[in-house]
Amino acid sequence: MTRTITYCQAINEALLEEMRLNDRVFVYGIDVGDHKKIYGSLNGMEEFGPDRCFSTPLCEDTLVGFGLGAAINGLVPVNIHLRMDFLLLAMNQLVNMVANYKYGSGGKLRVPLTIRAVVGRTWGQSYQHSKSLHSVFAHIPGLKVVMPSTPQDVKYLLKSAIRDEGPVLVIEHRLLYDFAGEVQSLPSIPLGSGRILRSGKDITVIATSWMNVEALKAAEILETAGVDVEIIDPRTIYPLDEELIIQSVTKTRKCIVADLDWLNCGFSAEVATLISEKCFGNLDSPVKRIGFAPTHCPAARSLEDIFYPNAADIIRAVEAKLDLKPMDISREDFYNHVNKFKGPF
Amino acid sequence: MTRTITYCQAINEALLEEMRLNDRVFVYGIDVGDHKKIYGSLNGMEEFGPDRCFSTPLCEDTLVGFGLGAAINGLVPVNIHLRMDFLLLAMNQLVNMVANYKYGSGGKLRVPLTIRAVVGRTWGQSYQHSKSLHSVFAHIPGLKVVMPSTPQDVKYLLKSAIRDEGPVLVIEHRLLYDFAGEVQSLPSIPLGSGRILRSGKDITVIATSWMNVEALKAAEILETAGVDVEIIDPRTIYPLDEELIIQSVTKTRKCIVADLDWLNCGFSAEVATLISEKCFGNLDSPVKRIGFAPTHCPAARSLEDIFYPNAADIIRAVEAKLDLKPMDISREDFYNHVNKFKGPF
Amino acid sequence: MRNKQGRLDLNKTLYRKLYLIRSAENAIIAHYPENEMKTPMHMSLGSEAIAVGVCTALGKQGQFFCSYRSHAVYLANTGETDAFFAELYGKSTGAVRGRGGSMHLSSPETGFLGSSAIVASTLPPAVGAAFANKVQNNGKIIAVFFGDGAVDEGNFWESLNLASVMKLPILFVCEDNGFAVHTPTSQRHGYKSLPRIVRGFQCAVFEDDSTDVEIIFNLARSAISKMRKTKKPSFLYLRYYRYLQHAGVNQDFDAGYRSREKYKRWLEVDPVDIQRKKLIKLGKSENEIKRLEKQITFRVENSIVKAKSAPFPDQKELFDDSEFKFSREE
Amino acid sequence: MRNKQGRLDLNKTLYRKLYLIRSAENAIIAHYPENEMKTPMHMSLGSEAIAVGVCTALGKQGQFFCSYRSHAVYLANTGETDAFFAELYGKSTGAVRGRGGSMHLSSPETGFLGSSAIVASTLPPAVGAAFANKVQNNGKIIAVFFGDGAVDEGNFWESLNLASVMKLPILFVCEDNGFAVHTPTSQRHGYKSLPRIVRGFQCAVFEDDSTDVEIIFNLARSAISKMRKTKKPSFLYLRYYRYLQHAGVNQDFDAGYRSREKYKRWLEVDPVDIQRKKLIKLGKSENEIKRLEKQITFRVENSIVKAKSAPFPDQKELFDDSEFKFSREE
Ligand SMILES: Cc1ncc(C[n+]2csc(CCOP(=O)(O)OP(=O)(O)O)c2C)c(N)n1
Ligand SMILES: Cc1ncc(C[n+]2csc(CCOP(=O)(O)OP(=O)(O)O)c2C)c(N)n1
Ligand SMILES: [Mg+2]
Ligand SMILES: [Mg+2]
Repeated sequence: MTRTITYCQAINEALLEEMRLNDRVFVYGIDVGDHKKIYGSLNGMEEFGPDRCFSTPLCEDTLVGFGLGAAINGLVPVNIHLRMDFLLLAMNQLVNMVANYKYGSGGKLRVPLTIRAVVGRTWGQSYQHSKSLHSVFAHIPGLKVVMPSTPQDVKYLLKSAIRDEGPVLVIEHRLLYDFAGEVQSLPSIPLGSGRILRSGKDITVIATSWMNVEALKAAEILETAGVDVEIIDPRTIYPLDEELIIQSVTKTRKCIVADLDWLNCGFSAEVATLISEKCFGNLDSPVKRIGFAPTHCPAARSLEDIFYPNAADIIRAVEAKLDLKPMDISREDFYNHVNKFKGPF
Repeated sequence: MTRTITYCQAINEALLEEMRLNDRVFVYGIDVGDHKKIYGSLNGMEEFGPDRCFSTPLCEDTLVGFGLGAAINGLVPVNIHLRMDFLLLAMNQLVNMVANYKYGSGGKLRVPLTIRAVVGRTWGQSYQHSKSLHSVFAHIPGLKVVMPSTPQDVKYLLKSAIRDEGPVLVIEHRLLYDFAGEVQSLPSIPLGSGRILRSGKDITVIATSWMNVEALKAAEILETAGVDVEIIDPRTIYPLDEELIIQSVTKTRKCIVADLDWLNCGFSAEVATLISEKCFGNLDSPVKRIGFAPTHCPAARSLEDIFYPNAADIIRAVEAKLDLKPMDISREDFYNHVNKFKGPF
Repeated sequence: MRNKQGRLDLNKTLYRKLYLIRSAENAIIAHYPENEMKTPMHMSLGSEAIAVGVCTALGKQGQFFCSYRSHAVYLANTGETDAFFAELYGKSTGAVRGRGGSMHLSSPETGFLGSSAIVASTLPPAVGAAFANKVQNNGKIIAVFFGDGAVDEGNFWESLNLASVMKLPILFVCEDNGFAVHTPTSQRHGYKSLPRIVRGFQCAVFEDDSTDVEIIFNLARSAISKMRKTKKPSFLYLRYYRYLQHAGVNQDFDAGYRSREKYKRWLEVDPVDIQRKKLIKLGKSENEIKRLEKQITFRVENSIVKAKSAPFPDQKELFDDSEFKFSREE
Repeated sequence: MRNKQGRLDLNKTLYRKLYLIRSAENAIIAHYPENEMKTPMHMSLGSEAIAVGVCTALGKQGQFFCSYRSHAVYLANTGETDAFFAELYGKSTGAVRGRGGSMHLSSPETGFLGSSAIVASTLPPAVGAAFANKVQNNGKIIAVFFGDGAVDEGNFWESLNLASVMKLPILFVCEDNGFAVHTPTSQRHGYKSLPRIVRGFQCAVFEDDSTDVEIIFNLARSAISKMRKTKKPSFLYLRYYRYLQHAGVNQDFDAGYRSREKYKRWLEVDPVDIQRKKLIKLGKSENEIKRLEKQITFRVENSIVKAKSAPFPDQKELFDDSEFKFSREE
């Protein structure tokens, strides 16, 4: 059965379904129990009572550690953070404790802890509300990292995260919340499986999270110039579906990584290294990386527009790789950050 | 003038010299003021009185933020952490605050904050006392990251860090503390300049921190097989001396990155990406990466020995790249972790 | 004791600041729906007496830190609205050149050392800045403003402890509005009385729930003189009522998490209103006050006009002050 | 009230555990200089009555967390020494298969849920584990042991607050030895009395500086029954004297940061000694006690022999339980 629902509804469905299936699943965190229901993603939680969906004090590190303790003692916690940047307060519990707790118990304890964190540009959030950090978490053994870009993916990857025996970070993009898409009923989408978002033969674009929206737009425009772009959404940052990437680039011989993060020592470097190694001798040009500008995220729109990578950047990079003259994109209808989102958050 | 001193003495000299030159410099942190004097690196601090070298409560995040506040208000703080892993408690202040405070003040405030953190295998420290994390810090705009491997470098890079107007992390390796080396009087070693530790023509090994000790040993052994290894010590992880790396690999056409960290989304990926791009078409083979095993650091020696990368790994990687048969290294005198270090820390 | 004229002058100064904040925020309420101030807005309405009382008591020897709810402290400290509105509009003439928006105001030259969108995160730097003042023996005093939500965070306890054990010249100003976003203190605090707990620290505690700016001013003065005498930090615990939603410019009494009745009771002692009435009681004429108010309103309107017509930051500024160069990508 | 035989049995049990810990640690002191236990050792000498009193009081309904100073809690909970020593020797037969060493003992099957080398870091999971118990209504009670240094950290205050506001079945056990490494509480705590402060939380506080294990046992029992009645967490604040250096197996009274005199005074009430004397007073014969001690000593020696001869973990185990596969590199 296929239905069209929003990304936010998909999150909501995943939670409701898992919580009905397993009464050990509970949801908690700052602002989790209030009437805003985390942008609506927690609608209908009343069904489960206040022990299974509740607001907490503001204490990120302790909240993540709390999830660890509940997880090893029989429950299945889902801890929500309205901004990825707040997880920087919780790095101690996440990295020093959660990531290795199973290992440190001699394999005797399981840590089925899911952490939902929201990322993404809205408006003028500036440098303390704009980090992605998936590269940082992927660097740490023991943590799985998921970054879904469609309702279908977020629904089933969140379900997989909740069912996983280990800690999983699910990174949701705020602007995707209102995006609608078709959702099929599936048995599951396993963590670690990527997806060909668009098949093409001329060049591969590997995009994360929101960058898939930008990549699709770029591909649509480039198609009018006769360029056939293949877009790969890895969906999980760690573990990574390396085969899918290698196959695509082996076919197209050209690759752009469009990551929603800084480049230096980031996920884009890992993907570029993978491709440089596995497609050695089969590349027409080095892998090109696109990501956050290497600076702090500004509030002003004029700067935000060039801090965040977008479809135009992808188009220009594709043209450069294919030795094409720059198209006229001045009349294209790009995603309009100026008018789509209304504040305050 | 050239003298032979230990890495620990070099740190001590750097601090004493800078504190004599500038009475705004002070040193603080957990255990900083006690009789152990941070493995002796704070000998002689009595000279400056208790306001300029003192122990604090245990509160890493607040201590880093404390340094930020002191720095913007006229002082030059040096904050010490006996283990890098403890900085995971301070990621909030480091990444959400320190890294961007100058930017957020419209450029009006300076943050001359130095953070010294110790990394490295000693014995059986296990998974909570073994992380390096330079890859994580280098990923964050606004932080400079230094990883000196010799007395000469640690002395002058620490001095440069203290004099720098922005935040700098100086990452010291515990096992290097007792290593002696020649130290020349220099005006300075600028942050961002790497060094050719050993010139060679057959292959480039780019090594960080302790991995330079392993790389030198490997080169010495490989020399007996007629292999001439060039070793590059970048010394600063960010900003990176890209030119030096590119020149070397352009010459040798083969490269191994030996990093004291996990590989995934790490510094080794960044270096490999840099080389794959800048030396595109000039490489005989893809860049090979060596680093921590992708798991948690174990306590038992039998596992520690294979968790940490070493000279033998480098030798094997060089042989593979040069299509050589494996040498017999069974009688080589490698750095002996078993007998050199005595605990408890 | 201040003489009559002195008291009148003081109260006039206090009122001017209160009114500046109120009219600046009323202007924000009026213009925010135009969607040109693209920045998450956390309004100060209801709390003005705290920022004004404390900032005025500290005066030029004061240095200030606060949270994302930064308007009142910024305006009480700087008294200016040009760079303020320019920042809200994300313009290059803004207080921090359009980089920060409402949550990240800063004005180091007047002693406002920064605000932050991370709850409790300015407490540690405030303690460090106080240490720098102590070491440099410059007589300056730090005041750090934070909410009842910040008190939940480890940074609060660590900072309180560090300042207490180091005996630093810092004034902790807890602005308790009973909520962190929509969650009441009763659901977040595992204790009945924060002041009682803080009194266990080597730190003098002063508490009040007055909206009378003069009372807060005097309380802050007591706290400061206590601090100078005992060489210990002081802690001001002040209650107020947040008039609007947590973020944004609207009321939200229909959301169900708090009642309009309570709001109405607090509104009866609105800090701007009662200070105005006091001025009249102290002998200021209605006309004089109106003149003052008009001046301020005019200044605010003028700042908005200027902010609207100011240029956005030039794209060349993207990398300014980032301490980060990534040559390959430029 | 326990009858005479009951009291004797209890005290014998308590003594057996105390003696087990003491003799295991004495064996560590004897063997550590051989440099075969390559793990940073944080000894429990002087504190044994706390672990034994609390663990025994909680019994099978107890679940435990502690710090890197983990020997006493591990031994009091598990009563076993084979996996203990094997772990110290880094062997595959160790409690956590040689992965953790002295700072990372764990024995989930007996309720010892973990220790950690990061100060204060087991407090948050302890609170979460208590929540799980409450929700599952299984009658289990968490006890989390931590030092006076852990109290400096934000994790402590956040955890205390969270447990208090959520009314969780958890016993906080603060073992105050006056030092974090070599830094005394006076240089770290911005207050005179921690219990006074904790009393401000919705949490019952019990304090003592006895080294009499029976007293601690009874205190813990009171704390638990209070907890069951009030549905609030309890806080045990207990003082003890650390006999040896912070880490390592030697004394360090010559280092200058604390005096041998104080040590001597505490040694007069050494928990193992006084419990032994009590047993005799209660009617146990010297011979009986000696027999018991001999059994334990023998068991310890035997465990060491087994540990020494056990194999190191096979290198194939490197990736076990890491939840991490990095296929390219394998
Ligand atoms: C570390 C962190 N956690 C969560 C948030 C999200 N958040 C923003 S404001 C706020 C409530 C803070 O309440 P309080 O300190 O009482 O300040 P108030 O808004 O009432 O002035 C929260 C939870 C944040 N900004 N930072
Ligand atoms: C977060 C963190 N900071 C610093 C350290 C280094 N360190 C190890 S033990 C210790 C002292 C802890 O003192 P306390 O909590 O009183 O425990 P005790 O050792 O006295 O049992 C310190 C600072 C650490 N392990 N973790
Ligand atoms: Mg509040
Ligand atoms: Mg202690």
